[in-house]
Amino acid sequence: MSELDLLYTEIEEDLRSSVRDLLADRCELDAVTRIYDGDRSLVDGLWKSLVDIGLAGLLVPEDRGGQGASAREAAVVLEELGRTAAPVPFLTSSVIATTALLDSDTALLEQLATGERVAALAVPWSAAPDAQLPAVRLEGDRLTGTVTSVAGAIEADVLLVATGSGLYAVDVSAVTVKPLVCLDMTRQLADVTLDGATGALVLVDAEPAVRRALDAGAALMASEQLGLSRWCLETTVAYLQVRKQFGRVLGGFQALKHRLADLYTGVESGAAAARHAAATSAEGDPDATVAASIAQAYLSDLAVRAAEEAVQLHGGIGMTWEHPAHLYLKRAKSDQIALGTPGRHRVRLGALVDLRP
Amino acid sequence: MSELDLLYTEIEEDLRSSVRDLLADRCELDAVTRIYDGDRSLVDGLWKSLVDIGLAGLLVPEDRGGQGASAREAAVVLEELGRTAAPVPFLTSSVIATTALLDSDTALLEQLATGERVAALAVPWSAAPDAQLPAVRLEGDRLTGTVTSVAGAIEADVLLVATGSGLYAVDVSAVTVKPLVCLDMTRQLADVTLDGATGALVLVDAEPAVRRALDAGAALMASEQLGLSRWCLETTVAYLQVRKQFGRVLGGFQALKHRLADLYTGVESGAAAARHAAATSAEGDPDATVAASIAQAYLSDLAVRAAEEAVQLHGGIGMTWEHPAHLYLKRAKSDQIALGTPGRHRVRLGALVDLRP
Amino acid sequence: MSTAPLQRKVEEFLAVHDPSTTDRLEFLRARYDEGLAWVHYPVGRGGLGLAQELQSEVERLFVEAGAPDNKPGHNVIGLGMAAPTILEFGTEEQKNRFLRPLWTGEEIWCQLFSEPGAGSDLANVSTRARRDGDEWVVSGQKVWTSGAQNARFAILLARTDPDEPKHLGLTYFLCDMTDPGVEVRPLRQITGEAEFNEVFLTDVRIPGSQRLGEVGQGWKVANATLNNERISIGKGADREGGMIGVVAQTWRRRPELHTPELHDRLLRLWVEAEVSRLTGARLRQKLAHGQPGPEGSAMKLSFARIAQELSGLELELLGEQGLHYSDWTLVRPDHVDFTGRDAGYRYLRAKGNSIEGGTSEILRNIVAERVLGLPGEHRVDKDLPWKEIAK
Amino acid sequence: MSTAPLQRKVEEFLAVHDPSTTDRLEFLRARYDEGLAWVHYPVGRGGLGLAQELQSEVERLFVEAGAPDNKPGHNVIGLGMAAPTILEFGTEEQKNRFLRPLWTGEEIWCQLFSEPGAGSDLANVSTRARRDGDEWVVSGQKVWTSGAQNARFAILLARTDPDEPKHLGLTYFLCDMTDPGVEVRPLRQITGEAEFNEVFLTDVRIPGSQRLGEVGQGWKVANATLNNERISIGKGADREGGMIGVVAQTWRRRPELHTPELHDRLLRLWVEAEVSRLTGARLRQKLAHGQPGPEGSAMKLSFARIAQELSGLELELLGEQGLHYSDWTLVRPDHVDFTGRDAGYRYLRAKGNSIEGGTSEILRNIVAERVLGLPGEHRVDKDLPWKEIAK
Repeated sequence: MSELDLLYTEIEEDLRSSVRDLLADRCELDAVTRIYDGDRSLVDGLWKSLVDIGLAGLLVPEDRGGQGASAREAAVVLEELGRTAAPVPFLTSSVIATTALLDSDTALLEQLATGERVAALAVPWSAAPDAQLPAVRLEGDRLTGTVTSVAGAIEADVLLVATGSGLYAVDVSAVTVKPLVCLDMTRQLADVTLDGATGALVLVDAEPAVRRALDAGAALMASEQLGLSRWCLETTVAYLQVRKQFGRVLGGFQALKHRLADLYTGVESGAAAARHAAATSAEGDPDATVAASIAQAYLSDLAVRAAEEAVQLHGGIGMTWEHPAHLYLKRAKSDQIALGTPGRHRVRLGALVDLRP
Repeated sequence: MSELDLLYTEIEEDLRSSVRDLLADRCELDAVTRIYDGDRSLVDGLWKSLVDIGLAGLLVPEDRGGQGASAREAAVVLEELGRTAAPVPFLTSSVIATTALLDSDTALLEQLATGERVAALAVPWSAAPDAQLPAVRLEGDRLTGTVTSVAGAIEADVLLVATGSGLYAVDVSAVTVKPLVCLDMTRQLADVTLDGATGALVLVDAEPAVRRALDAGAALMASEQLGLSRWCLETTVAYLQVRKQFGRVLGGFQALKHRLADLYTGVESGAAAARHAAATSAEGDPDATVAASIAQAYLSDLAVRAAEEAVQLHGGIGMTWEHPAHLYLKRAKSDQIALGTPGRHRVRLGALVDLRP
Repeated sequence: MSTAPLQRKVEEFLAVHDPSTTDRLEFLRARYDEGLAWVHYPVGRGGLGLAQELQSEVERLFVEAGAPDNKPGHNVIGLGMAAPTILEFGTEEQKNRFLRPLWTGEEIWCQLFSEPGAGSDLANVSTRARRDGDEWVVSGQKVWTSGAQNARFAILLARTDPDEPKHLGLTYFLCDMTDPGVEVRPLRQITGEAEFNEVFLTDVRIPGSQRLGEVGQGWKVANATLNNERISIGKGADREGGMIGVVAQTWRRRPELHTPELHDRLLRLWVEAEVSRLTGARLRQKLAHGQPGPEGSAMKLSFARIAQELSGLELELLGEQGLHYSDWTLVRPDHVDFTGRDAGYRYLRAKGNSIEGGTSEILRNIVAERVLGLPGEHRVDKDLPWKEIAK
Repeated sequence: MSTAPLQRKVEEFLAVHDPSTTDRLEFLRARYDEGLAWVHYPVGRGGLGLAQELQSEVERLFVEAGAPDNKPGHNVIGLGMAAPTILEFGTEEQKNRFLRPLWTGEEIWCQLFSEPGAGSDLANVSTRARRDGDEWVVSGQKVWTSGAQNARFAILLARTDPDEPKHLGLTYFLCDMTDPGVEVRPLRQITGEAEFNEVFLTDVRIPGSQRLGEVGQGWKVANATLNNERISIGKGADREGGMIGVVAQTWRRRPELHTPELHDRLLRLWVEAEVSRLTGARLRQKLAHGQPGPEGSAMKLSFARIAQELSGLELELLGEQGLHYSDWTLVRPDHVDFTGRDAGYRYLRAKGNSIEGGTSEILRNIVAERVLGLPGEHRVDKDLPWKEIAK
């Protein structure tokens, strides 16, 4: 295999800067925390400002009204969103739902690109790319069934529902969306019930599109996990550089230094795995599926470890509601389960690289 | 369950002292190392001196010529043997083979008790208590088959061979014993080939006796592993208390302090598990099988970790042939595989405590 | 006294004080006065000067008789920390005044030790106590105070002399939580609950009679208190007590969630939990009549790690259900159960196990230095006057 | 110069020096003189002053042409450490004298840095070099010297001034290993092999012309050498290169040994090995034209841990066969292959991966301090005269 660029291009770094600036302005961590108490006032404005700089259509071809960028750029956006545990439907609508529609000629794709509409793929958020898909029945032109724990449904106005006879776009007004109390309220899930809902057929062959979408989600969520891990590492290092106990900064205690060195090693490794997943996804490389599972197997655990270390090394303050570390812990633990646990991805890899049970 | 004594009785501590004194005199680590170059001159004299203080018959009832002691005392002896990686057939003959014969009226048991003879159970050293037993065929009164990697066979003059029709005592002169080059030369294994050998039937029902013997071996090898782990911890702590680099003793560097604290925590936990296994075995407690597998699952990995930490924290000197750390690393890694790997014991535990796959 | 005479004593007490007809508080006060509250305490202080192991037999007999208890779960700090410290360092007057209502639960206690700038480095407390005649005037901010909202009294560590080195300028007080200068604010945790509080002290006036131990002896007294916290090895549980039991039950109830990977991880942790239980039993045997030593720190290290790994595993096992949570509403629980509520709560709450009551990092230092005899950390702050230490 | 003109240059060279008819040494010397030895070296020093990445293309062309190589595996220290240091710090005479025979392999080099008392704390070397006229007289004991028995020269770090602080009293020399004062003894390792040596130096006389760098500048020169060792990120391997490939092949060949537990552990390590490979590729991209930085230390940490875990796993997988070993005979291998020989050897040899070339503990310090900017360790020995430091 020829070597893919695992760094960031200048364009990607520029994109990162604009997203980071925007989030610094628009996504204060205190406001993110308030979502846990039901105050979601942050969400709409933040999403609108992301739409305004064209992020909703990043993966949509230019001739369909999007930016025609690749998974590499989407990954950079996700790194930044991961750094702030941002409560926006970028991953669910602009990556997963969008990828599911790339082979469809539906006008919905254009609407997603412009941010006019927001979509969510109706699968449980825990579903791995090779998981069994939820059973929604098509009777005549009516869809019936329940899909539990759907991510992005709350923010969506249209849901993509897979059936044996095709992928349907269903307006949320035609279904029941029941928000759930979730471990990670910054990506709140909902149960979706279809009780004879009508929808528009957008693709005849649903399953390959859904699997491709979930694989893209798995490949790119790794970058969200990378951004999250980096925030945890950097914030913890910065805190230990100033926090004093016993008249010394804590960062001078060798046991903590070594743990942070190990965490840094993990984060740098995670960066390579996440960039590799993004680059293979962008290239349509035959290794993309393997790369996505490697990235999930590695970064899901890394992000949890980074967040757990952040909480622990902040000491008591890290256990408080006031300090933002908990936002990252909840997001990391939730991401670990999302789109397949690391164990699930390892089993899949075993089959893909001929290391069978 | 009523609480078992997990400490050492005064009698046990006295026994420990005599064994420790004897080993300090008779089992120099340099001489142990020379076994790797084929110089086994240490072995016979050392074993004789253990026999002289009655250790060979520790588990044999007094009315059969032994000490009538229990698994608790045998465990203390094994702790001390583990501390010196002692190359003697105590575990193989005085624990495993002896346990196999406890229900037999053979005079061989008396001979093992007095040290007049030494026996070994003919199973691969890697066999877990619930493993499939090797197939030795009985044709008429002749035994035929090969048992590979038998521990204690080199030191033995009689082998206990299980067949479908009973357990046989076979004189080593009737078989071929081919010594193997082993990772742990302080318990060198051998392939045993029976080519129409005759033997004496010592028990009609071989399998339960063999399984009980292997379970006793597993329960008590944990104490050998405990002794080994303690040696590694203590030797490393002592070294780091004097070895200076950067003008400071290495033991003052916090990262090393924390690793040693974690190792100490492991060793203390291992002590509880090993004592529990010995105590349940001594009492014939219904929990003995579970306790043996817990002890193996825990102490096999602990001993490897302790030996690996000893090598690493000694730095370069720990990698040399001259320093004894390697004796413990090889013994620990070999013990990990012996009598079933930790993974194998965990699977067995899962069935025993109703945590099924 | 062995079990039999003690048993007779309890029976005689119960014959006189019928639990079914005696007022609860009256019953408890009488039990204290009879020396059957904590039998290892001295005569006249609710005890009989017996071995501590005998207490569990006494408790068993009272439970069997259907007697009311003193709700020990509601006064953990009082019973576990304040009482033994008052017993050791208190004046006769202090013991007379505080021990009985503490044991009966009439007066709940809390602890005012930690501060935002004094966590692991507890000797760094900056809450100031200034002498004013026969009183002390105390101002500062305390944190991680559980039960402060229900407490009548607090054990308090404050700085009485900033010119002394940090460990020498501290004094220990018994603080009345109803003083108008005491303000209690709930401190919300990552679980959503406010199990702890921040306590702001503004010119709180403490009478000289409520100083515990000598002026400047606060660090020594506080360490006696903390040893009782850190080294508490618990009563010993049966196999599968605590977090492992919860997760093992989830495993047994939900075979459809099993994977080979999770099976091996669960069994590893099952073994570790069981070994940890045996280690606790062994340590209790070792300490049967002796003082708890730093070995207890090793137990707490294992406890925290195993609880955290198990609760993390449970969420992965639950998969989709692991993404859910029960309730984020801010509540102030009276009583904390690490394994109570849902799996998400267990996961988040367990993170505190390696922080509260001595972080795992501090405990490793203790084991390395006090058990293994390795050198202490380089200290720049030991002999400097406290006010000159870089904060 | 891009690839095409360089390719032409190699072709022209090969046209003049037919590998099938030219004497091996003559061929290699000519290749050096033509600047095709190491193209990133300067013109006149075996190179063309080009980018280092172009070297692999040159090597490929020579291999394709069936040309003899300089057996780089036999002169690892010479090529990887001595040469770049001589290039950076050597006089013109030194470069003239040493670089060509080093590159051609006519002269093998070894390294005399570590001592029994100077391992991680390399600046603590006590081997003494005293000036005697135009010469230096060197005595002391060195250790961990690979290839000393075959080496013609050594790079040597010795103390020239014990009155200076430890880092300032060192000087760097090029030592002739054929000097009668040099005694080489094999140092046996836990594998049974003697891959390294101890080297005893007794009044070895080194001409002043073989001092590299200034007197007292030895620490700086040695660090240049060590950076070349520690930060060597390797050439980049294909997927399943190294230890993972060996163990994965064992897994594929031996399905009867599989267990669910080992399957998950293998896949975890497969993922880690692959991620580590990608991390190396990423780091090489980062450093394409820059200097290797301390980030390479993180790579080495991962490499050692993964190799150790994999080789440990392999023995458990092999079970009964994992109890065996190939051969304990003391041999002195010319060439070390971590994954060569049997699984037992791999397990034992991998233990050295976290010690040699900087222990994992030292590497973690480097990452923490130089990458993350955390404070250095408390040092009592930095400014004291070396002779006054507690040893």
